[in-house]
Amino acid sequence: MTKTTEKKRDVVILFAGDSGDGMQLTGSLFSNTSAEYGNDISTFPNFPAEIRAPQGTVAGVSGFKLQFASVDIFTAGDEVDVLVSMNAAALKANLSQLKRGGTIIANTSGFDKKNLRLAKYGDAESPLLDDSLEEYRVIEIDISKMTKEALVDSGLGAKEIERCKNMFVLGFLYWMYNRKLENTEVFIKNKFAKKQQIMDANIKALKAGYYFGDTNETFTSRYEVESASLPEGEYRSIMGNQATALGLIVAAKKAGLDLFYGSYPITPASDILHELARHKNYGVKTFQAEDEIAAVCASIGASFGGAFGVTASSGPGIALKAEAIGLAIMFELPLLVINVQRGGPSTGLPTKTEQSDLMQAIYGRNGEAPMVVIAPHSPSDCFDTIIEAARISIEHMVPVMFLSDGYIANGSEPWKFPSADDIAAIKPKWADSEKSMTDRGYLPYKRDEKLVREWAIPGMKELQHRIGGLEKDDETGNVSYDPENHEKMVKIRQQKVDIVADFVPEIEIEQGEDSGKLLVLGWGSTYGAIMTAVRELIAEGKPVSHAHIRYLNPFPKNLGDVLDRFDKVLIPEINDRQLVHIINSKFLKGALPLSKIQGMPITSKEIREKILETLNES
Amino acid sequence: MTKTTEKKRDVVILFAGDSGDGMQLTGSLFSNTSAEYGNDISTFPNFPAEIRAPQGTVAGVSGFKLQFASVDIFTAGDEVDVLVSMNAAALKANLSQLKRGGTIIANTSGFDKKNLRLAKYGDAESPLLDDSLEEYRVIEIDISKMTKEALVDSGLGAKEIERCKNMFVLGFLYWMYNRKLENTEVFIKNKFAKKQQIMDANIKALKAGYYFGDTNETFTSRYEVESASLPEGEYRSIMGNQATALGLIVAAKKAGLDLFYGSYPITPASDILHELARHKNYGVKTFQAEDEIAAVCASIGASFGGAFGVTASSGPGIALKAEAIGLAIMFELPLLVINVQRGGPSTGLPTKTEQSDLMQAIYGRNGEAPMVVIAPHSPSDCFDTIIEAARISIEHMVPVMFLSDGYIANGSEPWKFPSADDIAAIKPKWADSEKSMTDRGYLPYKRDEKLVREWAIPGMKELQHRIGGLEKDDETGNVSYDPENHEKMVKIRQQKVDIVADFVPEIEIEQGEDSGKLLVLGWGSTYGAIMTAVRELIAEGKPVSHAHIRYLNPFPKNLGDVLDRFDKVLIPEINDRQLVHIINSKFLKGALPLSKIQGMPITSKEIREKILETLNES
Amino acid sequence: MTKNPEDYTSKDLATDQDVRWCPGCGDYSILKQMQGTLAEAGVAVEDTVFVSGIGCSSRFPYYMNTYGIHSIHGRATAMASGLKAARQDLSVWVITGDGDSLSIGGNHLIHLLRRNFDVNVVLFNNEIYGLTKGQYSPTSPKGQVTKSTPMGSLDHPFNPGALVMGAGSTFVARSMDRDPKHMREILKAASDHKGTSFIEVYQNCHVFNDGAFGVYTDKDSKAMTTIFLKDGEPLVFAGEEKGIRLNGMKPELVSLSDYSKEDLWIHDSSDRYKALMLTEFFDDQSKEDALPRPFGIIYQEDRFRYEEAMQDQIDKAVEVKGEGDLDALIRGGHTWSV
Amino acid sequence: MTKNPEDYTSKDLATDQDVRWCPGCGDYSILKQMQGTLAEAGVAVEDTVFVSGIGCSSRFPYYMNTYGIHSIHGRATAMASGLKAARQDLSVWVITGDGDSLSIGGNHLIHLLRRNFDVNVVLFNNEIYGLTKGQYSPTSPKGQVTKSTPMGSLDHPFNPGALVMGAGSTFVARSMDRDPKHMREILKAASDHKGTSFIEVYQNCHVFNDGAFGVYTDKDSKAMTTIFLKDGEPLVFAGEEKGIRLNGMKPELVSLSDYSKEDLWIHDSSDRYKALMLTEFFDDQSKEDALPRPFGIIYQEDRFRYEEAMQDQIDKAVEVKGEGDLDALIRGGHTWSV
Ligand SMILES: Cc1ncc(C[n+]2csc(CCOP(=O)(O)OP(=O)(O)O)c2C)c(N)n1
Ligand SMILES: Cc1ncc(C[n+]2csc(CCOP(=O)(O)OP(=O)(O)O)c2C)c(N)n1
Ligand code: SF4
Ligand code: SF4
Ligand SMILES: [Mg+2]
Ligand SMILES: [Mg+2]
Repeated sequence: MTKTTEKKRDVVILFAGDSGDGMQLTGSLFSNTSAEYGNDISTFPNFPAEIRAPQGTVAGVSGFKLQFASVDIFTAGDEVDVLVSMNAAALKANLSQLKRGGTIIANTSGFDKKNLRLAKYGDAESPLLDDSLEEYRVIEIDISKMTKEALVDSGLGAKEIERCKNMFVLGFLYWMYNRKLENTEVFIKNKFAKKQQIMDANIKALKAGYYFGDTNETFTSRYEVESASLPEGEYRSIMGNQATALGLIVAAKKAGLDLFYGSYPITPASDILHELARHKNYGVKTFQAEDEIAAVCASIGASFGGAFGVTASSGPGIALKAEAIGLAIMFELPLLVINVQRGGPSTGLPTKTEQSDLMQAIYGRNGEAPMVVIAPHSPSDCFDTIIEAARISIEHMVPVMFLSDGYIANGSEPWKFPSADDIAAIKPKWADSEKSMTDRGYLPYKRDEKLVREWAIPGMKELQHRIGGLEKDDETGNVSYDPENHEKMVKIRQQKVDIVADFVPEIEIEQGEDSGKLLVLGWGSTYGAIMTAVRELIAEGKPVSHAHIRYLNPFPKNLGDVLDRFDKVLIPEINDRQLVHIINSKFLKGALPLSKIQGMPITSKEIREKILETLNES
Repeated sequence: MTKTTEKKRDVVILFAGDSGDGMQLTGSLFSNTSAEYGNDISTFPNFPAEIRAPQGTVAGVSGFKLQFASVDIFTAGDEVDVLVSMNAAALKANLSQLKRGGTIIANTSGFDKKNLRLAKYGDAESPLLDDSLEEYRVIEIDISKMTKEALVDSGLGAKEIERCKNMFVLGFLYWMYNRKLENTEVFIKNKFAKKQQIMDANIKALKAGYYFGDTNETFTSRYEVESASLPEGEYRSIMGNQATALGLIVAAKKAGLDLFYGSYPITPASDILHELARHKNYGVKTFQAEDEIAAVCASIGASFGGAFGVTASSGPGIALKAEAIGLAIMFELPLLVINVQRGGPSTGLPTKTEQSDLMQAIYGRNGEAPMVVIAPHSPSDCFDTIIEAARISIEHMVPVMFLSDGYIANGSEPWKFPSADDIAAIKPKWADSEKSMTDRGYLPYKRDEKLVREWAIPGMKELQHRIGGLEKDDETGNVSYDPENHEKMVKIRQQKVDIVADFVPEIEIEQGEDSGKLLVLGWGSTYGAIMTAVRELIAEGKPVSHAHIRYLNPFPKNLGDVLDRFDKVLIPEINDRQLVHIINSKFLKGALPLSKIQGMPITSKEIREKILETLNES
Repeated sequence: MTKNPEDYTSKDLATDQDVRWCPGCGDYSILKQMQGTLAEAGVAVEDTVFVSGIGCSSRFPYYMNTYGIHSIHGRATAMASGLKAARQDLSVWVITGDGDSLSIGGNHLIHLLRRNFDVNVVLFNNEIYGLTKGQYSPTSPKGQVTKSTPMGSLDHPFNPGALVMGAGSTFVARSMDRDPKHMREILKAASDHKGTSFIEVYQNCHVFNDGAFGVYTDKDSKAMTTIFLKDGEPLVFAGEEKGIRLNGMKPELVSLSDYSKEDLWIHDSSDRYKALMLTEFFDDQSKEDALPRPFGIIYQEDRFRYEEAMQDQIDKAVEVKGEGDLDALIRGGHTWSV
Repeated sequence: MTKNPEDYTSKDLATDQDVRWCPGCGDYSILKQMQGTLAEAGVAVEDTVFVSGIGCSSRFPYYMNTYGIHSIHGRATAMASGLKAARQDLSVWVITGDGDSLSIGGNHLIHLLRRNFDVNVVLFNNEIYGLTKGQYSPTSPKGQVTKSTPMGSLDHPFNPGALVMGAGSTFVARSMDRDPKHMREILKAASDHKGTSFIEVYQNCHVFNDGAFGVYTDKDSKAMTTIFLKDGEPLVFAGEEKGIRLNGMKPELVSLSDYSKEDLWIHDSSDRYKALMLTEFFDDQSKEDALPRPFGIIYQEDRFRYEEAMQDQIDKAVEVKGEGDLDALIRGGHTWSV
């Protein structure tokens, strides 16, 4: 029997299993191999909330979704083509995402009585046995048993053997998509370099899965996703938090500053701390503080000392930092505050993504306390955007908020990385013991035409000065209760933020015409879904364009003009119309919302439908 | 020589002196007497930032402004008629407020070399000696010396005698304005009941001042401000923070709840704590916590236990409470958060007033965390408004933010107080061990048509339940990661707030036509100044109206309609256009701002001018 | 049907929620002992409240069939203070982790202790942040390699016993997840103590810090590394082979072949100086001559409770001024008529 | 013209800002002694930073001609941690009040102490909130009548010495505003100590809590209520008439007519147990047989500093992996070409 090979433009696979089943690793390895193969890829892991929720339950399901394609793609995909279900709960939790006619690869031993009960299927009614899966193509494999058989001579215990079953699945999928095992073999060899038995067993299981596809008579079709025509160059795969961490190190070096990172662990921001802590040989100082307030304060202290102070958290922790951020705004020192947003309010949905801290970023402080707010739109974009954020913070002597989110933070994509030389230097505006001196002594709050004050740090002779959170006299920085001075300073702090718009790029139309019926305006992690939806619709001849805001405060100077060129503006957000409110307030525009508040990314399909609906209405 | 008596409609006096000079007391006593006399009054104290800044300096000046009138008034007045200057610094600090042709009462011994130097007047150039005060009427009295002479036989030491000089001034002003001394004598007798010598000395000084006016040949004119035609009834004088405290006690009793007040001291909110702590016989529990976070958390804990949990602070402290307020929003328990706003950002201007925490109140939390926000507009209005806030919080099971400010908090006015019976009962929606039980057990998040859940508290049998900050399953309240449930719950929490609009009064036009050219829309403490300005202009035939928002979130249901009936909307605020932003966002209205950010109230004159300018433009 | 507290079994303390800790987690054992203890305490489930912060340990209230608050990170102690102040009649338990109570929540803990609210604090010390997947905590030993400290942590750890003694705690005890019987005794004693009880439980995080307390819990080493305190009894351990004696101001490890029990330090949990010294038994057990780690009630003192003093003031105010009358309050001292 | 630190006089440490404390405030004296001490310390003014929170005391940095941060309430210690971590070379002082450091800032203080950053913390204890005009603080004695406690405060106060010992402090001392010479000695010793120095200064708030420390500072009572500690010397006081001896584990107040100096407790600031005991000398002086309040250096220990350990790891990382190369960082481990 010959096996046919069918060409596909893009495929979405969702690996789902119990948290102990190793689905995250399986997914990453498949991604890496596909990337290497020249596909464009995009991934999205979806962890359970508990460290290890009870085995076999829906709450314990861990998923890793990836899309790989022969064209460039921007998301991990909406509907799933292949759903790997290591147990019944994994199927139950994810079936709704599967495309009609999609493929289910079911590990039959994960559908035994116990597992069915844990997954809360009706009394012993297995979805594999009734006809509830009629619409799909179901491939049943007793993966556990096959793995056990393959490894019977491995010398490993039952538990260790069981742990290799993810490699069996992976091998099988490599077969299905016509992929080589090499890349993964190398990985396994490195990872288990010191544990020969385990190394051998994993490779054996991987191959067993591949050969199973190759030899087994049931499986007649293989698929092929050709390499995408990505721009030429050298690529690596990168996750958002990782890109953020690397960008921080690069920015600090480019500014000639020591990086000081004060943080308190919180999901989904902690990985930035973990990543940075691994790079001490770059002079990075990471400080796990006793809480978020201490973290931001330590970073402000470090900035006062002449380091580049950075702090990160997620919503609840950012709330705690608000008072100190206000102080930094008064200090007019560099400070970068990273918020990797998650589902809120309160503790909310810690392992889910959301964009609901935009208002908090812009307005969430007492008094008139404006700050620059900037958001990356994809995992690799975190790198460029965080460097931009650092540049603004350091060169303008202002605190900057960087609004990432769980989707970007944990997602990954291929990245045509730059060389370090391509990144422009960042230039702190240092004070100088001699040049900065005036007839009236040293004036720490004297400003240049950008309204930027100089950065005088301890150790600089003659420039001793004292700063605080009380209102300051213009120029001298001394405490001042003078009414007019207060108004002046409030306005200066606002203008300092506004002026940043003169130093950042104007907003551009990503796709579509420069004017017309409908502009889809996004920010942050909705980028990929909007790109995909709008690209499709433009191809279908619809009058729709896409623009994406990176600079949320201040807005790009031409934003008002751009908005005016469209009849309607649609703003998809993973929150309850936060950007809509701001746009409407500033431009009196009546922008239309597309809100989804489910702790999940908006899909391109949802955007597509909303666009069509909006176009039809007009 | 006969003394003439001139009638005046209203008079503004500013008592200014060193912080040690007792100006606050002097001002309050004058106010009380005037109130008793039937005048309408309004007062505004202005403290120095330091506890006791260096004597004689401008930073050390303490002022107490009061307006009293034979008509009803709403502010402590813009321009000052009489400026009492106990020393040179007091004159320097306040001269700009004095009306052209106004009167200065100068204590000459406060203008000696030392005092002039401390006030930073040019070398020995006394404003009393040069012609810089030409435009004013200057009454020079060596108050210190006169007091000393009057009390030479008092048996008191020099320091104690010096402390009586404020009574001399007060006596003199009573003479000027034709007032009786009685009221103040009673006060002095009570206050110093146990210190006969001091009591006698103060009364003597008071009388000496009065007689000085009566006998001294220089002073030929006296003034009279007749009693205002205030509605009939019994009055008392009340300060904003005091009214807030009393309202809290009344609201708790009206709800049948114990009042638990958790707070951490901060200017200008602390006086609420002080006032409440004096009323333990009303069952009030005050808890001075270790910080603001503990304060709000303790209050939430108390509410969980079935008490009425209240917490208060000012901007920086409210920032610290943000995370916990988010939790209370998830809990859906009663919680009242009082923000007595002060100058910001950061530590800002702690002793000055500002309205700059509106955005923080509405948006300053992570995630979608809507809460009810409500603002009083005058000292006595704090009483009614805090009871309203309590009612909403308790009957709707939602946290409510009460936005007072330093101006209201420390200002005072006559108050035609209600009788306790006139205040409606507040009805908590208690759960019941039997009635609340369902087939599915107890459902703590089951709601009625107002979306309000029941309040089940420890001690109620069978209703044990657990609540937390993680997203909750609708009805059961169990932790839920279900995407659609999350969206549902986010929307329910928003609707719960929105629905409050159905239970509060619609907004009414305070003065002027119901539609027309210009609506002046205010909130909070700008009320008095707007009332005054608009009243004058209406009298002059100008097409202007005034409406004042008490319910800032949700807005009154008819607000959009009201706005639509005017060509233009002008919003005066002591901040940088915060309400303007919200109005523009919700109603796409293009409201015009009148911002003053000087740590001072906006004056009616400033509002008047802006109104005229706006009318002229159209 | 409401059951009589006297008739409770452990089951009556359990909820229908799935328990979601990792298999092998020490939290299970603490939960079981708590349910057992409360089943015997004679307090109605509706009069009991569990308050926690955030962390694996802080999931605890969901599994107790009492009233419960799963609050925010570090603030359980603050929340419990308000609850107890409002409701003296309730039995209030705080469940917290080493990060929750000693890192972000350190301040509220020490203030709760000095105020001596009558609540019971059970600190699940696993020397790691479990819920956020393995960063070091304020109790992690210096040099611990964790996700956030790949080259080893740099912080000198807290000695929780010493810290809470310094903060004015009136009940200080230590137990471990692997000794259910002991844990039950301690939970019982804590519940009986009037004032804040502080119980540190050594709890194994199976996933991120497995075996952190192995030397104290493993059969092989336990005898040599632990000493179980009993009031009035001498400090003996190692199967009665070793003991501690006081040599002037210094504790000394001695062999019972050289000294008799009478020569030894007799435990007296009411002796503050001795308790301070006992909390200093905090040696790394790999050290030669390490003093064993004490378990049991280290210190106990009777001191006024905040909530009682608060109620006393109210009662006194009523006594002196009379029950508050709203109209009098609203009128204030001085009025006039128009 | 930049002056040589060797040539400083007190004046070189002063700024041109008006000092704005109330007349009679104890803060003036501390300021003066600090300026005097630093004039002699040999550290350049530009290499010195004062960091404070909010409170009357926290105005201090404005009056020191060094770099300075007047931060937010309670956070000076946290801010100083970051500053010192970033800049080991600086001499960092933290100025704080009893509310600032023990109420809102309690957590950062205890964490600073355990980490042992080399900074000097001077706590101005006036047992009141000065700046907010007179509410009780965590050090106010129980029953204190203040604005927020008209019927007397209900909190059992912190014993700051005991608290910081429990938190792992490596330098614990006490002094008073009214004893300039002693204060200077202690400030000097703190500045010499490597690690976090904690100095509690009894400071009179003339306006809101006048005379709180009168028994310790007034000529009449001082001799009987205070004991000045000196290493190697016996604990004598009351003009050498009285002393403290150790009776087993208990300190005992004795008369020098009954005992000789050799019988007395000899002060040894490196002895942790003794130091713990000394911090327990915290009696109300109106009590019969009250132990005198100790002033001076109660405890001192040499322990690794966080910032040094942090730098060591960086140095080690560089040694092992080589100085970081940006291109290597950006490339990561695994790349492919298209
Ligand atoms: C304000 C805030 N900061 C940080 C977190 C993230 N967080 C949750 S639990 C936790 C620490 C958990 O450690 P521990 O208290 O020791 O409890 P364990 O999980 O070990 O039982 C952290 C840092 C949070 N939820 N909220
Ligand atoms: C976040 C915050 N909460 C409260 C305050 C108000 N506040 C300022 S200083 C202070 C306490 C002052 O007491 P202490 O620290 O003992 O200093 P002192 O004035 O006595 O020197 C308080 C409560 C504030 N500024 N910020
Ligand atoms: S992570 Fe550790 S502490 Fe948390 S549940 Fe798992 S084993 Fe227990
Ligand atoms: S209030 Fe007290 S502490 Fe503050 S400056 Fe005045 S006397 Fe000093
Ligand atoms: Mg832990
Ligand atoms: Mg103080």
